[in-house]
Amino acid sequence: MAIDMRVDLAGVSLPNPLVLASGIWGSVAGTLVRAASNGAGAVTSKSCSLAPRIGHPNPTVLHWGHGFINAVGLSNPGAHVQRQELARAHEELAPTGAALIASVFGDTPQGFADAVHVIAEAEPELVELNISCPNVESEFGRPFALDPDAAARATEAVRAVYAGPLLVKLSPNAPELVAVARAVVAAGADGLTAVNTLGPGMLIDLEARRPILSNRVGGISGPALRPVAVRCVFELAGAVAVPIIGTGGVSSGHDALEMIMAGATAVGIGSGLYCEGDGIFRRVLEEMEQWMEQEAVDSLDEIRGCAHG
Amino acid sequence: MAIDMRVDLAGVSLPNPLVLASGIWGSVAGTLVRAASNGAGAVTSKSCSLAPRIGHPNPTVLHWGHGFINAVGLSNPGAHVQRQELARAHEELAPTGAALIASVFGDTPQGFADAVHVIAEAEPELVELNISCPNVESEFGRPFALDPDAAARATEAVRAVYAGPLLVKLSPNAPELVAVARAVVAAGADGLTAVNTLGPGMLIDLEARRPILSNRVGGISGPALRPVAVRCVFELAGAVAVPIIGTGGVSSGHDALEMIMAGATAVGIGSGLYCEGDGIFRRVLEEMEQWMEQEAVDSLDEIRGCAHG
Amino acid sequence: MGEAIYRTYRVVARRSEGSVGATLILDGPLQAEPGQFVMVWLPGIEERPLAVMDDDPLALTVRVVGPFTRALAACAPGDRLWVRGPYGRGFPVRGEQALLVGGGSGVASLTLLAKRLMQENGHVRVALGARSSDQLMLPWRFRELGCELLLATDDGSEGLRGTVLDAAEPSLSAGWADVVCACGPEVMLLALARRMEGSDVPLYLSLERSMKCGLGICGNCYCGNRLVCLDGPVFPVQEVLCLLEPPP
Amino acid sequence: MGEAIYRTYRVVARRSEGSVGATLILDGPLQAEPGQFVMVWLPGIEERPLAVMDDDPLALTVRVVGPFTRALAACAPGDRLWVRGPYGRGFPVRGEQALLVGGGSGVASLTLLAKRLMQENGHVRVALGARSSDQLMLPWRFRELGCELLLATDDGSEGLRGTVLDAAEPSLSAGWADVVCACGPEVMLLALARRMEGSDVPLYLSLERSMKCGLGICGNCYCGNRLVCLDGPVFPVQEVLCLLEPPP
Ligand SMILES: Cc1cc2nc3c(=O)[nH]c(=O)nc-3n(C[C@H](O)[C@H](O)[C@H](O)COP(=O)(O)OP(=O)(O)OC[C@H]3O[C@@H](n4cnc5c(N)ncnc54)[C@H](O)[C@@H]3O)c2cc1C
Ligand SMILES: Cc1cc2nc3c(=O)[nH]c(=O)nc-3n(C[C@H](O)[C@H](O)[C@H](O)COP(=O)(O)OP(=O)(O)OC[C@H]3O[C@@H](n4cnc5c(N)ncnc54)[C@H](O)[C@@H]3O)c2cc1C
Ligand SMILES: Cc1cc2nc3c(=O)[nH]c(=O)nc-3n(C[C@H](O)[C@H](O)[C@H](O)COP(=O)(O)O)c2cc1C
Ligand SMILES: Cc1cc2nc3c(=O)[nH]c(=O)nc-3n(C[C@H](O)[C@H](O)[C@H](O)COP(=O)(O)O)c2cc1C
Ligand code: FES
Ligand code: FES
Repeated sequence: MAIDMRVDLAGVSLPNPLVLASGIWGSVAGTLVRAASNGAGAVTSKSCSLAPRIGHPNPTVLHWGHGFINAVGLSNPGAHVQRQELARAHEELAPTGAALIASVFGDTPQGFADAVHVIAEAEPELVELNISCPNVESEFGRPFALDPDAAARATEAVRAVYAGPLLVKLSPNAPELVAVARAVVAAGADGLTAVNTLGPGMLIDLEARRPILSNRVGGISGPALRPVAVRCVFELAGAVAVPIIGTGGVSSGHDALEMIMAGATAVGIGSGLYCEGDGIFRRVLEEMEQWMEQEAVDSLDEIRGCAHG
Repeated sequence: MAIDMRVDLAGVSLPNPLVLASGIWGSVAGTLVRAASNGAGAVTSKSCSLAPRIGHPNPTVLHWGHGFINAVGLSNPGAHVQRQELARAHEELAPTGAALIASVFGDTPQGFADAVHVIAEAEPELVELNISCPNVESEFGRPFALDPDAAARATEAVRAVYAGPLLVKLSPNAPELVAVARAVVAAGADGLTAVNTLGPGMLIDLEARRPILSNRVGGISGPALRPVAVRCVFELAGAVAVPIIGTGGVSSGHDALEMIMAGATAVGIGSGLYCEGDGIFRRVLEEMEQWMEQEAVDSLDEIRGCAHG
Repeated sequence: MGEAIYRTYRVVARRSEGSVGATLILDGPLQAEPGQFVMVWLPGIEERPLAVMDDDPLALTVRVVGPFTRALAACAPGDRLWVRGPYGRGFPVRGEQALLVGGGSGVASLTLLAKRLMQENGHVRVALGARSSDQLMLPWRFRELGCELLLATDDGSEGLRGTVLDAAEPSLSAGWADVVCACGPEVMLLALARRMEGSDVPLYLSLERSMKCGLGICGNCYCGNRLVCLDGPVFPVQEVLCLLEPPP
Repeated sequence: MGEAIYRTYRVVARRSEGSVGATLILDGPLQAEPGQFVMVWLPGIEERPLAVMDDDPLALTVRVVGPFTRALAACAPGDRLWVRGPYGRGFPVRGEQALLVGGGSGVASLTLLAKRLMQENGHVRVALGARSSDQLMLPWRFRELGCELLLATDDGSEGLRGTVLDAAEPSLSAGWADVVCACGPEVMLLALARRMEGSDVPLYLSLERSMKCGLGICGNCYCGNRLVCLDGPVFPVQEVLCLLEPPP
């Protein structure tokens, strides 16, 4: 029997559970559609704000052996330009069956709402609120995702202007992660993405005798993040009833299934595109299917959240 | 000119900056003295409480490819037994010149004080308060290290019964790390150890369909932790004037020097003993000296904290 | 998929070892040196070290002493085991006339060594001891391999009446062996070491200690200044003689 | 010590490239394919992609266009550079008669290719263009390698008056080349691609895009559905023809 990999993510049907994570491969139609053509069940655009942002100077993204560290600084062309690109992406994605998730951020709850208002015109299947970027802290203060109230306010503000499927992206650095999740769900989130980058961390160059990233600190992603991301998804799935995109360090079928067993509905992949590019989507899907066949598991529903015992 | 690697750690002179981290190689005189004979400038015993603790059942310690995850559960024979072993260790360490750091924890401020009171009789050169173990949360509630007030209370309680050099070990998971550090320094800490394990994280076994650790979650150490640990040390060194043992993912001279440049006085090594055993101490020292020669750096003082610019 | 910590095996066959335990033959190989051990996890129960009794297919022999070993010995064909390893330093495969001395579950540490030695055309004598005949472990395996068996039981129900040392004694005093390898209760190892003091025949001892990581990190398996999982479990006698626990 | 992100080099020699830039010869090698690039970091300033002009020792050629390239071109012997890479897919080293076409700083992408082709006993013609004689980059290097040079300047101050395409034209129309490789401003690449439309001589173009990671992650270097750092910077013309930016 063929294995059915389709999943329902907050009312949106995805051909498979793999999601290109936000900030990976940017926000242009070309690369988003390419990832979908090569197997992603959904693609997330890079987070965009109402006004354009240049981001931090280089170095901004480094591979340090166990994953990436990045402080891109949320560079983006602004919601008005992004809307056009995403509208094109939306159109070109249709034949692939993959959903478009538009990631948005703001510096205030109203900022979130304003950006979503513009981006929504591109008709993405879902909107994701990035309340958890750790790389602009000096500019904006602590991320919303560390505080249940702040997180809820951003979610509410968006809910007031946008009726479609809404995800909120959480931080692995939140000491009260479950409280934040409950707050955003109460405020109207239809699902969660867990997680954004960890830390932040820092790398120092010995010869330069200074931090390498121009922002000095940056968020950790990739393999180093995986066990923490799995724990976050496990905690969240045990606490809230909405679907979760489990993201963080996934680079194999094993890792994706681990996220599903922790309770994720879909699985985000970002740093995993390193070296392999978007070929990772098909490989991970094949590895998942192979394991499911071996273990006589017919559908992901059968194992979703099973690690909760 | 020979490079002088000696460092002063809260008034205690160490032959070199490398410190065996707590919980690695246990707490018996045999292994502690062995690590010192093979190059450690100081050795930290496994955290001990007043009453003995069995800890969690296995699996408790796993290597997952980018470091360790552990939830040993603070197993220890209790302060009275530990005191005897540490007294022996103290005596046998004398010829090596290495300092003994006795790690202690408690479930209440008074618990810390009671355990230190007993352990101090073994005359360790320093006492380290482990207020940051993430693996007993379900038992004790949130670690003291996440809250400046709680951290200060534990420190104060110990300060009242112990006059010697006192380190407090902080958590990379504290959202207000600097506030915690300021609080414990104000409460009498002579130095900081940064950091304990990260997360916690979780690994799930696909075939077992459950978390692997019997405690389900455990703290992350080793390479995956390094950038976060460096950032913590950097932040702390910029905020408080006491010496810091920079611990987390160090496995090479490069990593040790990175900690020193971030502002560490000494450098802890734990997971780095994987594969290589205590041979790591000499290798790291040699790599440090080699770099210092190449760059014409005569002493660690010359580069300590230099990444602050 | 390279991310799994454990390799899972299924039990293909179970053979009981006298009245004290069982041998489990698993459904795949594991490359290991003789004397190395694996960590075996039974989800929901415990994880414990066990010697690699055979490598292809992997086989384990368990002696029931507590909850974990009870659960493991109760496994039936089709059941799953979770295995990581192999870990540790094993026995050197050397000697033309090797004497192996085993007691209790320690016998399982010696079978793979016997196999390798026989493959290299060595002569292998195996001294096994137990309280009584029905507690002898793995004699069938050494017979299968073509080793010479020297048995001893406390009650004389099989082999000579006495200890495993009594069984080994004739070979020792005749100077038959050019290497001696042993695993078993520490009192037995200590007695053997004392018996061989002054001899220039190399003696290797495999030790057992309770373990958490098996990886040389946690320190749980210390024996003096050694870590059994990292430096052992097999040690040349000189390294550990003064560390062995004397009989209580 | 394997943990450093960057390899540091010191400048051993600096040679100015006409009036527009400089070549820096560094103090060690870097194994690279022709056409690959490195990310060069000047602490406190910026990090930018640069072609590997030569591999042993590593050499870079920089054309001043902004703050980073200004700082880099100002480096003197003894100064340090931080380098990571090489990254990307380079030019195939093939063809017995290769025509290389370069403009601006793109010329630096072609020198290592010329070296490899000459090592394989190929014939290499290099067409270089610039506004005027003192802006021509790296002609000395191609001469050193023994390539045949075809120069063109807008003002006729060296070589023929015209564009680099005019310089290449006789070789193109004579069907001399069995492979053509080019790097330079996109309008130049587009014009070359159009000129060669219908020809069955393979044409490889090396593109430049602003980069952040250089590692195929951030998406900054997109060109249509391609990422220049991951899929390029060298592409067969078919892959990118429709993606090239038309002249403004
Ligand atoms: C390197 C190594 C290889 C081993 N190989 C094997 C093997 O091949 N087959 C096998 O059956 N066992 C082997 N063991 C021993 C095995 O790991 C223990 O018997 C097991 O941990 C006991 O677990 P349990 O839960 O059944 O008993 P527990 O409840 O842990 O212990 C029950 C009782 O037995 C005692 N005990 C526990 N472990 C030992 C021990 N190692 N020696 C003596 N007394 C002990 C305890 O103190 C307690 O009194 C090995 C141990 C090591 C370190
Ligand atoms: C794969 C690759 C290889 C490269 N190899 C070399 C090389 O070997 N030597 C070299 O000198 N340069 C090379 N470049 C270009 C070089 O990276 C840029 O010139 C540099 O980033 C400019 O930095 P800056 O701070 O000096 O100028 P900026 O301030 O970044 O830019 C100054 C002006 O130049 C324009 N500009 C920036 N980059 C380019 C570009 N690539 N093409 C056209 N205009 C541009 C900007 O839009 C701006 O108007 C390469 C680029 C890539 C992608
Ligand atoms: C270079 C880079 C840029 C990123 N940009 C964004 C972003 O704009 N918005 C966002 O929500 N997450 C961003 N992320 C976080 C990822 O979406 C993802 O949550 C994180 O990297 C963990 O997943 P991974 O380990 O699979 O990469 C970025 C990550 C990287 C590596
Ligand atoms: C198996 C294990 C046990 C540990 N036990 C303790 C402990 O008892 N007390 C403590 O303060 N830290 C303990 N730690 C944390 C280490 O001391 C250290 O802070 C952490 O592992 C980070 O350093 P590393 O990356 O070099 O291992 C333990 C770590 C490991 C891996
Ligand atoms: S079992 Fe952990 S060090 Fe040996
Ligand atoms: S520069 Fe980041 S993807 Fe190319």
